[in-house]
Amino acid sequence: MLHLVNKSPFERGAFESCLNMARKGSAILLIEDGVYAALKNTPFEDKVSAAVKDIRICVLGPDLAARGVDQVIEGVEVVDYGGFVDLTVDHTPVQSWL
Amino acid sequence: MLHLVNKSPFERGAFESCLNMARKGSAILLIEDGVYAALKNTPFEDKVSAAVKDIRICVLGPDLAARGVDQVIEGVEVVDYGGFVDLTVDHTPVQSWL
Amino acid sequence: MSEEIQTEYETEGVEKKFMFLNRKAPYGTIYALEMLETVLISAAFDQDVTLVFMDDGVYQLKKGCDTKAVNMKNFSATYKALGDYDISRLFVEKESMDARGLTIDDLVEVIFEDEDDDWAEKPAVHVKSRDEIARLMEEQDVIISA
Amino acid sequence: MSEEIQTEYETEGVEKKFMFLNRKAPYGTIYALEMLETVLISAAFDQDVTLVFMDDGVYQLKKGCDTKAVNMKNFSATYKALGDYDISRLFVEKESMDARGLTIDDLVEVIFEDEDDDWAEKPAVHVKSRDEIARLMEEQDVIISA
Amino acid sequence: MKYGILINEGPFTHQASDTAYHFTKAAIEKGHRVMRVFFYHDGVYNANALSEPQSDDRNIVKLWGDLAKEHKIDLVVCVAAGLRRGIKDQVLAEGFRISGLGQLTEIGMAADRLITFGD
Amino acid sequence: MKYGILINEGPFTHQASDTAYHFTKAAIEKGHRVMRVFFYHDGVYNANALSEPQSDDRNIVKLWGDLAKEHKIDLVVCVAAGLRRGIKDQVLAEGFRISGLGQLTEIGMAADRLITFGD
Repeated sequence: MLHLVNKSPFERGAFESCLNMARKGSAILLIEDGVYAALKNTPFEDKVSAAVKDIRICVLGPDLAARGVDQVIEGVEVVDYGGFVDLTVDHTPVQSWL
Repeated sequence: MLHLVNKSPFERGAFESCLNMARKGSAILLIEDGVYAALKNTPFEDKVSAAVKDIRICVLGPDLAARGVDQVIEGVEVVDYGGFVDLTVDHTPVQSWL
Repeated sequence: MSEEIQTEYETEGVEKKFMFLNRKAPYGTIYALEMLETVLISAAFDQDVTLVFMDDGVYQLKKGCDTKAVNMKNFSATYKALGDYDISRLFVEKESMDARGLTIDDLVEVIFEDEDDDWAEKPAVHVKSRDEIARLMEEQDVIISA
Repeated sequence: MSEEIQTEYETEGVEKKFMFLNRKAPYGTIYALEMLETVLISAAFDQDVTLVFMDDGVYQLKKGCDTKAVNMKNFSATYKALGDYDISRLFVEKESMDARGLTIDDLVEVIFEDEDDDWAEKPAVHVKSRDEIARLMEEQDVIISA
Repeated sequence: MKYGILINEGPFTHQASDTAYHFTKAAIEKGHRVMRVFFYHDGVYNANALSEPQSDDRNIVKLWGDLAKEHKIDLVVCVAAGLRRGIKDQVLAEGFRISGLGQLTEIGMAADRLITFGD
Repeated sequence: MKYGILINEGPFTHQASDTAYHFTKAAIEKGHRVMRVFFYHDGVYNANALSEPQSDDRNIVKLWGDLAKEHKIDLVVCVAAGLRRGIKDQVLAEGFRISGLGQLTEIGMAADRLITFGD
């Protein structure tokens, strides 16, 4: 399945809830304010680095650019809107962690 | 000064940010989904119990009732809308932790 | 316009697994109430419906809500009515309950009649582990969250 | 109705301390942009204005924002213009910066001309400790947050 | 004491407008004066005359209009926030007026307290 | 692949509607079909014809209407959510129609994927 996270991991619990729930073989796409979870040098970096071994973690490039950030944790893939669509083709169901 | 917190401490960082910022002699009023921070048997109980020594912590009764909860931590005062008004009379400025 | 754009779809015989995932507290925002409206409608479509309550969503089922003083519509009773709509699975995440000091006794009772068991009355609310819910989630066709 | 209800208030000579407290990330929601509109208006009223950026609000000042691909209005440049409106205090909480791995070099530069110092150009963005901001907050007359 | 109220969220979706309403009523009952309620961000939706809640629910738009009429409260909808959200004169409910953001600063200056309700 | 889209938040205030729009465009460009976009909760505000954003900003209501016209997408505003928020026929933008919540369940049944955008 595909998990969508659009909340900052600093402000809300959505990303943590998602990480707790996501199982091996599933994928997570970070969008909107969720992209901050993909960045280096935050308290979430270790968790994300550990998670990418079992889970495909992607981040939406246009949302990174809008926020002026680009230091993405190793193993996290940057995708565009087309890549977002492809992820929803490859995975089902899709759960938005609102 | 008076701090207003209307967010669940489980979902958002607002209550924690407020506790970090609130200084001795100030007051905190928990309203709306913020009232969950006033309850016993949560991970926030110890922090709140420690804080009430220096800070007056109140919780809005109508919002507790709406959510069917009433096990309020010792030292936390339950107030109604009139008590809310009184708090804003006694304290200035008022900051809403949205 | 309506002649050109398709506004009806053939769904005869389709039965999918729908999960309604509730993660938000009631009353502070409208999501819990409006999600419930979605659930009630979907019951009419004979789909395989599961409701999940996790994180602050577990507070939605807290019993004893009294909204008189806030002058908001009290929708707690609607959860109780879900059993009458043949909704038999309201799963509450154990980890979220524990973190909030809640037990199943704190929650509203929802009863449904089990047609596979001579219409015996059974409880619809069940506590499930995070792991069970994670597995169930992957089996769904549609997850609606708010 | 407008004859009965007072719609204008005497504010001649009033100078109050206004703090605009920004705790939310930009672009995911509109609060940052609309707060900035409030700040710009208030500058015209000659009040004692301080902007504070803490929690995810520090991301509002991140430089290098490019909103072309999301097709949203890029308002980063507006922060830079604040100096021209005589806003000389943009305080960024150190603890929030540290948690996000940010330093002042990552932030947009805002320059104002100090009328008390022969109009010398000075930076308006300063990193302040949580404690300094907490003290400053208590001295305010009005705090506007969103 | 003289109050200004700032509401940042729309009706029903967030409790902000409800809480602000109960606060305003309580303040008036205690003899204080609420000079102005300023509706900003999604708060402008509180002035939508077309709002038609279910019969067993509260009518927030009407509650504000009635309270304002009874106690002479100035209900101001921000013109800029209203324009982008489509809250304009055509749909403005009774008791509200549309004006600029300066009205928020003004009430911050004139009132003893400015209290914000939002999300 | 056949898609249904659910939008839970209003325009401008949250990025949800923007992201859903870019997703929908990208899906169509890749040859997929977007059968219906369902506007629920504050999402109904995306259909407000009175919305008038600043000239240097995007016009979300119009963007959706134009995209729907070009690619024959069914834009459905929830009647119940719209009523309480005052989004009714009088202000309904071109390209949108108002209907019941059953249209959401229906598209969940008919589409291969239902993707939710919200807050």
